[in-house]
Amino acid sequence: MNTVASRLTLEGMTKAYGTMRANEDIYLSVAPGEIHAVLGENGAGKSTLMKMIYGVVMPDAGQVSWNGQPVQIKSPAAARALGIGMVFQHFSLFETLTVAENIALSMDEKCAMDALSRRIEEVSEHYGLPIAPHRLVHHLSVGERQRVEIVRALLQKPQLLIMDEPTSVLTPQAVEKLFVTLRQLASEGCSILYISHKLDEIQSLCDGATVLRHGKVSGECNPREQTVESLAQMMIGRSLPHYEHPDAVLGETCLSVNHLSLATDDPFGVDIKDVSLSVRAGEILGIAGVSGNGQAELLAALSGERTVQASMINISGVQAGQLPAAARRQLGMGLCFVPEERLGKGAVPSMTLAQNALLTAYGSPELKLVKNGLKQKDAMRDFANRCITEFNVKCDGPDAMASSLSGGNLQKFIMGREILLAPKLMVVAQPTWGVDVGAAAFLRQKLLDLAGAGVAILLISEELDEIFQVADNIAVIADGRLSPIKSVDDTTPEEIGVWMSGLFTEATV
Amino acid sequence: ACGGGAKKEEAKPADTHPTAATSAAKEVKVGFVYVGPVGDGGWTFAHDNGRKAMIANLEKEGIKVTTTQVESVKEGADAERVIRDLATKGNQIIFTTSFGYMDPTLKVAQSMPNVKFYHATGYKNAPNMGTYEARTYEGAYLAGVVAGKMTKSNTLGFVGSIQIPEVIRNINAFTLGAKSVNPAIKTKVVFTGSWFDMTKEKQAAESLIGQGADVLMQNTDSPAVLKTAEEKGKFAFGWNSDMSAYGPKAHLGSSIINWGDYYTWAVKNALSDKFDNTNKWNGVADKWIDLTAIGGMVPADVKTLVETKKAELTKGGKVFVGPLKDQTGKEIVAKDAAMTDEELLKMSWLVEGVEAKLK
Amino acid sequence: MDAFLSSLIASVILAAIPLILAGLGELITEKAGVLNLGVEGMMLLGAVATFMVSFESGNLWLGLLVGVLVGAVAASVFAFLVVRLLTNQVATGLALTILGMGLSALLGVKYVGQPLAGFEVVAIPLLSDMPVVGALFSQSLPAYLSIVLAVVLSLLLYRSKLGLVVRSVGESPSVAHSIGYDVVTVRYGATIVGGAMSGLAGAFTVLVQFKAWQEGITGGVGWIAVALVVFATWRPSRLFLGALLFGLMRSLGFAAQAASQSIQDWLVNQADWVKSVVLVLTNTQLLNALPYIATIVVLCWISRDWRKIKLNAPASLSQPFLP
Amino acid sequence: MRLPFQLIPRSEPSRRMQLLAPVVVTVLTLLAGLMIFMVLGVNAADAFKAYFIEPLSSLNGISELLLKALPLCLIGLGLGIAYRANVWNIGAEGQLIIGGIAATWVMATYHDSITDALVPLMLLAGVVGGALWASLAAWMRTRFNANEILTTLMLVYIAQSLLQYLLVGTVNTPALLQDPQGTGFPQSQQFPENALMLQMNQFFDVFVGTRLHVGIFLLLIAVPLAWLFVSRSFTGFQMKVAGLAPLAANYAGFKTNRLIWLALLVSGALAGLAGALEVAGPVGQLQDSWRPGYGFTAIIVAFLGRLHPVGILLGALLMALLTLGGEALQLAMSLPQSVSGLFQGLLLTFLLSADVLVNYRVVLRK
Ligand SMILES: Nc1ncnc2c1ncn2[C@@H]1O[C@H](COP(=O)(O)OP(=O)(O)OP(=O)(O)O)[C@@H](O)[C@H]1O
Ligand SMILES: Nc1ncnc2c1ncn2[C@@H]1O[C@H](COP(=O)(O)OP(=O)(O)OP(=O)(O)O)[C@@H](O)[C@H]1O
Ligand SMILES: [Mg+2]
Ligand SMILES: [Mg+2]
Repeated sequence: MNTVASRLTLEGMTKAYGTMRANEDIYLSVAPGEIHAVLGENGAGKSTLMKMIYGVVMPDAGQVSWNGQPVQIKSPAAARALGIGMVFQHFSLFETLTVAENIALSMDEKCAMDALSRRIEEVSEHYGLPIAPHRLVHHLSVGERQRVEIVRALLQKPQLLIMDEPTSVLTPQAVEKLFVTLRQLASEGCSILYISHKLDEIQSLCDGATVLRHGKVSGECNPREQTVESLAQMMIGRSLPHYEHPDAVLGETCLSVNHLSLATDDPFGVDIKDVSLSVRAGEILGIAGVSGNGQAELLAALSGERTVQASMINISGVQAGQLPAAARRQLGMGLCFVPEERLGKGAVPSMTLAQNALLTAYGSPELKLVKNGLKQKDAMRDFANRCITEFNVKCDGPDAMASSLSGGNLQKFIMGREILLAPKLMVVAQPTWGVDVGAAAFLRQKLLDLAGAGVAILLISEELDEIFQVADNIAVIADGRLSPIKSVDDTTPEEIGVWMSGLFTEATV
Repeated sequence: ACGGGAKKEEAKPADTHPTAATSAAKEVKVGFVYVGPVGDGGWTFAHDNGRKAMIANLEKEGIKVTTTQVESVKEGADAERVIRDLATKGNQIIFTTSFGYMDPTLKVAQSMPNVKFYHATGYKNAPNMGTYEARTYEGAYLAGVVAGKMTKSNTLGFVGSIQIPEVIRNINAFTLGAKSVNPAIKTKVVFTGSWFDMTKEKQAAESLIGQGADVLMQNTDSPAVLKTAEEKGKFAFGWNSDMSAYGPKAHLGSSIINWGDYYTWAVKNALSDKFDNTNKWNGVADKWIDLTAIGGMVPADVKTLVETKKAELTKGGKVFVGPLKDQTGKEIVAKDAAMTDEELLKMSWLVEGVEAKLK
Repeated sequence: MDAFLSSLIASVILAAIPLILAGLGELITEKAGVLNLGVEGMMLLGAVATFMVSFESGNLWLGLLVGVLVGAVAASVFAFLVVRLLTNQVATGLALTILGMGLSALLGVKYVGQPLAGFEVVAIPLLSDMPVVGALFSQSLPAYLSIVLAVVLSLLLYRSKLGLVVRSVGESPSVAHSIGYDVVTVRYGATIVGGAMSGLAGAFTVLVQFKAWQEGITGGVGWIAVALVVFATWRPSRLFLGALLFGLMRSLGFAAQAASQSIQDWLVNQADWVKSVVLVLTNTQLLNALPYIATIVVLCWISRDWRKIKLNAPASLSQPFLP
Repeated sequence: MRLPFQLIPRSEPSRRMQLLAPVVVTVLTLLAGLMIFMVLGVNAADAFKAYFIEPLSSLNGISELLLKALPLCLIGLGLGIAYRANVWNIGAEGQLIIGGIAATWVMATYHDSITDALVPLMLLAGVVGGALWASLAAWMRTRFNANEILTTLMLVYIAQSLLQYLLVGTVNTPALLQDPQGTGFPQSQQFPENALMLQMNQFFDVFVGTRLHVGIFLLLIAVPLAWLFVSRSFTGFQMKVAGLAPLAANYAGFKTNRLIWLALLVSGALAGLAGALEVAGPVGQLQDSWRPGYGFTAIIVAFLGRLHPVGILLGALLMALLTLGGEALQLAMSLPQSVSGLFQGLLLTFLLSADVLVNYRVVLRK
């Protein structure tokens, strides 16, 4: 059995969601002051395991030991009382409340607002994470929000800090700063459970690692002694795929954006300021940047969900700024668009795949899904079937509800739908967000093939790796401004990282 | 959903052959259609009292009456169905007690010649359909007399429902009554737009009091105006029924309608061989209208004055006798000329002293 | 003029209090993310229960208490449906209103038009003797209590940890859940408080405003209260203001009628266009529709700034949450 | 507050439960009815008979039922379409009133000059009037974001005032629609023969003595059309998407504002049509006290029918039965009319609760 030296030991942790076994008989042990990584592909069960430790999710079976004592953690308050803090994968902050109010909500002891504000300032200074307690969260940048989450956890003086993918939204520089803080914490004796998909980070930060696959432990190791290849092997059971870049001849300009400015209509959004870019047939232009920096507004302007001055957007030689979304899809412009949110935007959750196929394909003159104003059920099913077979969508057929598909499969369906509409210009946002490594590779290859076939592609992604893997040219969007566009060969992730924090001067066109 | 309910007195085996045969006249079934709940304390309450009095009166004469009454019947498509239902369920005589039932009653009357119908406040008759209305303005006039004597601010308030001749008549009569004893008074009027809405009636009364009125009258169906006056320490009257219970301190008197005598006559008329379908429009002279339950705060000389006026009306005196001027001071009725019933039924102008705007 | 003003003030306050109570209750409910369109129904149930108990027992306070409880019970049924069974909030709210109208009419049949003493005015010495504003200080005890209660609840909502929790649940139930709050319980609680406030508003209507029972006695106040919450962009202080404004609109229509002579006297020397405008504006039917027209106009005015609504509205309003 | 059961969302609504739910609802409503009748102290068997059987026991009863179901169904169809698009028009009553006014206006203006086409023209006017009234709400929603639940409701009150304004009139300026012979009473003239719906009894002898008019045939057109629109047409699909996932509708390039307009116009038009049918049918006259309440009852009808046209037809028949039954209860058992309001509310509540079974699996906790 484990020694008293262990801070946290998990044995036989099991959790099922319906028939889905998210965690099965998981063993894990963390020593005081250890930074321990939990690895695994999407859906491997990492977050579920962490939520059980933090008392958000109740295990079906298994034993948790805390500092050698068996415990039952029934609620987050109980976890906090033991000394467990957690920074969630998806921010758990309330946008319309202040920093101090957000933090007060997870303080279990009574504490006057003023005193709390002072403590927040103290702690944030001590760890080099400056935040102002009275600010409203929706005014904060993503990095600052993360700081709030960390400070909130630190205020509890935790003995164990759980961090679920904390760096997926940070610039490389911010990641460095975070690591300094984490190392300082560890040196003070705090254990850290650290989840990330970024294997190089794990190698530089972590002392130990547990790898999960399909809800089970598939291996334990010291990541410093492993290569990226071997870690990936443990995670997905095979080595990472390589991408084929078909040779493409760049054609004429399919999309040009000229001095686009657009005020946001979202109270938490960002205004677009004087953005110019162009994409040629066969080119993939990647736009990097931390989300919430104007991507949503840029996408809305490109897709036609919001209209702008006619001259600001030019698609295949037509001034399209004033055209609504439907018109941009038709009119021979062939704009296809994959939005960031799959459920609720890219697809209607409570409709079948056949109906979701109609969602954007209604205007296609070849498919003829609508005749005389009536839906053509058979044609809709046929088209949905094509998307399913050509893009390996795992589902119960065209009559399955969109909501019954897993995220990756739904994403494949949506990408398939848009690609099969034979676009000339494709705008893709976060195509592999939350998609497992295998599926992500498949989708990225599809994009490369599409560019090879002469389609102009604008790729907006938070994942720098992804952009460097597939894009020809890269630019960064920060606070609604666009950086100069560079060829991926002429730049480095470090330079892009600097740009992501807004440190660039705009190109003059 | 609409409230109210039907009450049936002493259920009797259904008579499936509705006839007005006098031979079987010892037992008769009568239907009533009410526009509001019996408990409105006003219009419908007065009809229901009349119904009860009629049953008692006829009992004494050896005629057994069974009544079915349906409350809160909407004026519209539902009314005709309810009236027809009552007729087919064996009621030989049917009283419909709101103006809006006029045409539905007529339609059913035309298709069921064996049943006798009486419609209140309307103007359409048929061989088997008579009409009746009370000269409520005479009650308003008597109340005006009291009001003219009791007001200190010389400002009276009147809460009207809608601007139809009947209501205008009552406003004018109330004002004329007051002016007959106190030429300096004026009457302010607020229309609520409905017959029964306590919220609006209360707020209307508050507005009138706020503008100096210290004696209120209303031509709406609820006691809300009286209650408001009670709260604010002002005076007011009951309308249609005795409302003294709703505001003992404020209640100067109630202008009531006694339908009982009429209903008694009407049932007997229907049972007789010669059906009299002419309009019955009676007032103080026939004791259909009275100002009763005059409050203790009203001085004896005023009470005497009221009795004198009543006696005048009983002797054939008229309320609307010239000279009458309208709001602008233009003479409408010449000196000593009395308005005819026809003119009264179409009255659409306000007498001098009324401060109100029509439309 | 003084008498006119102070009577106007008194009548505005009286009309505003039920709006404030029901509106604040709805505001609290909505702040927790629950849209309860059953306010009118809950008010009617509270009103009829209050009247029945007060009338039968002769104890007004007992009636008031029962009215509050009945409102709370009706709301807890609603909460069970929408929070537990996750039914459509709009439809369920409508159902609650229909149910409340039917049930209250049925229960109240016997009591229509029955006289009830109701609460007496308790004038605060000195303060109530002031000219014009004195009317503010000659109210019934429940009126004073309602105002105190409304202020306390507003402060609780915005100044206490409990209020913070309620607001956070309405903002993002999933986040509140993940940091350990029981969203279901909080939503239950806020909905029940809202129902109790509606019940109290109903009780106030029958015990203080009308001292009588009549079918549908609340006359749409519940709906206006729902509108007021939007009008107030979910802030208590603006809700108070809105309720007073609406009460003024109601009283103003009648006041204008009662003052028609003075208005006409004044009009004599005015330009023709002024005359025609005023003639249209003081049309009786139009004056009757005034409060509703005003509500619509104000609603449009407030809502036209989409971002402001979005910033203030509870983000999860009317969205079901399954823990 | 733990319950002995737990809800797990289904990946798709259960067909079996969709069929089972109405049965559950009926049983629950009957049980509740039993309790109500017991509390009211009447013989439950007699009450049920009066309530549910009596209205259907004669041809006249059935024709009255159809006559009442007609406006309920028409309005319900429109509301069903709007609610699918998440457009909450709850002011159909106001649109109905305006429809009645418009029809009456056409009657008053043209009854001397037009003979044959007068009724169709009146119905058309009703459609236009209802749609116009609803378009106010559409305009306020699309232009100012004003919540249509509240605007449509306020517009009901305003429509009622307008009705009064048009009928009461005054001395100086006679009201627009007032009966010239009506001596100032707040009502229009009786509709002349050429302005009334043709009666069924003019064609079929069995209907002699009943009030059913040929307007009932409109349902034969309206229900299939509504079904076609809702489940086959692309526009119906767009509306459904806009209702289920507004972001997806934007993304797909559907003009959501246009869909909101359409939803309100269609529901307003149908309510206006119902109003015109009512004044040209059983009422035959416009009165200031005309408050049929169909616009509100139709909300329940729409939900009862699960927003599906065929369901709405059945729901309208059921609600008509409940109302007529309430009247029969009044006549036969002296029970107040509000009993039927209570029944309607209970029915809707049970129905909504039963939807849980359709959308979730209910699992007992161990
Ligand atoms: N509340 C839930 N209900 C049903 N299934 C769930 C729920 N939460 C997670 N799952 C499923 O459990 C599995 C494990 O999910 P989990 O979030 O733990 O994965 P993960 O390893 O954190 O993945 P990722 O890298 O995407 O964060 C997934 O298949 C997921 O779909
Ligand atoms: N009548 C009141 N009495 C006491 N405190 C109140 C009252 N109304 C509101 N408050 C409190 O005062 C604070 C401010 O109220 P609120 O947010 O409604 O207004 P605001 O933010 O000042 O609005 P604005 O900026 O538009 O003036 C809140 O904390 C609220 O709880
Ligand atoms: Mg995870
Ligand atoms: Mg992830």
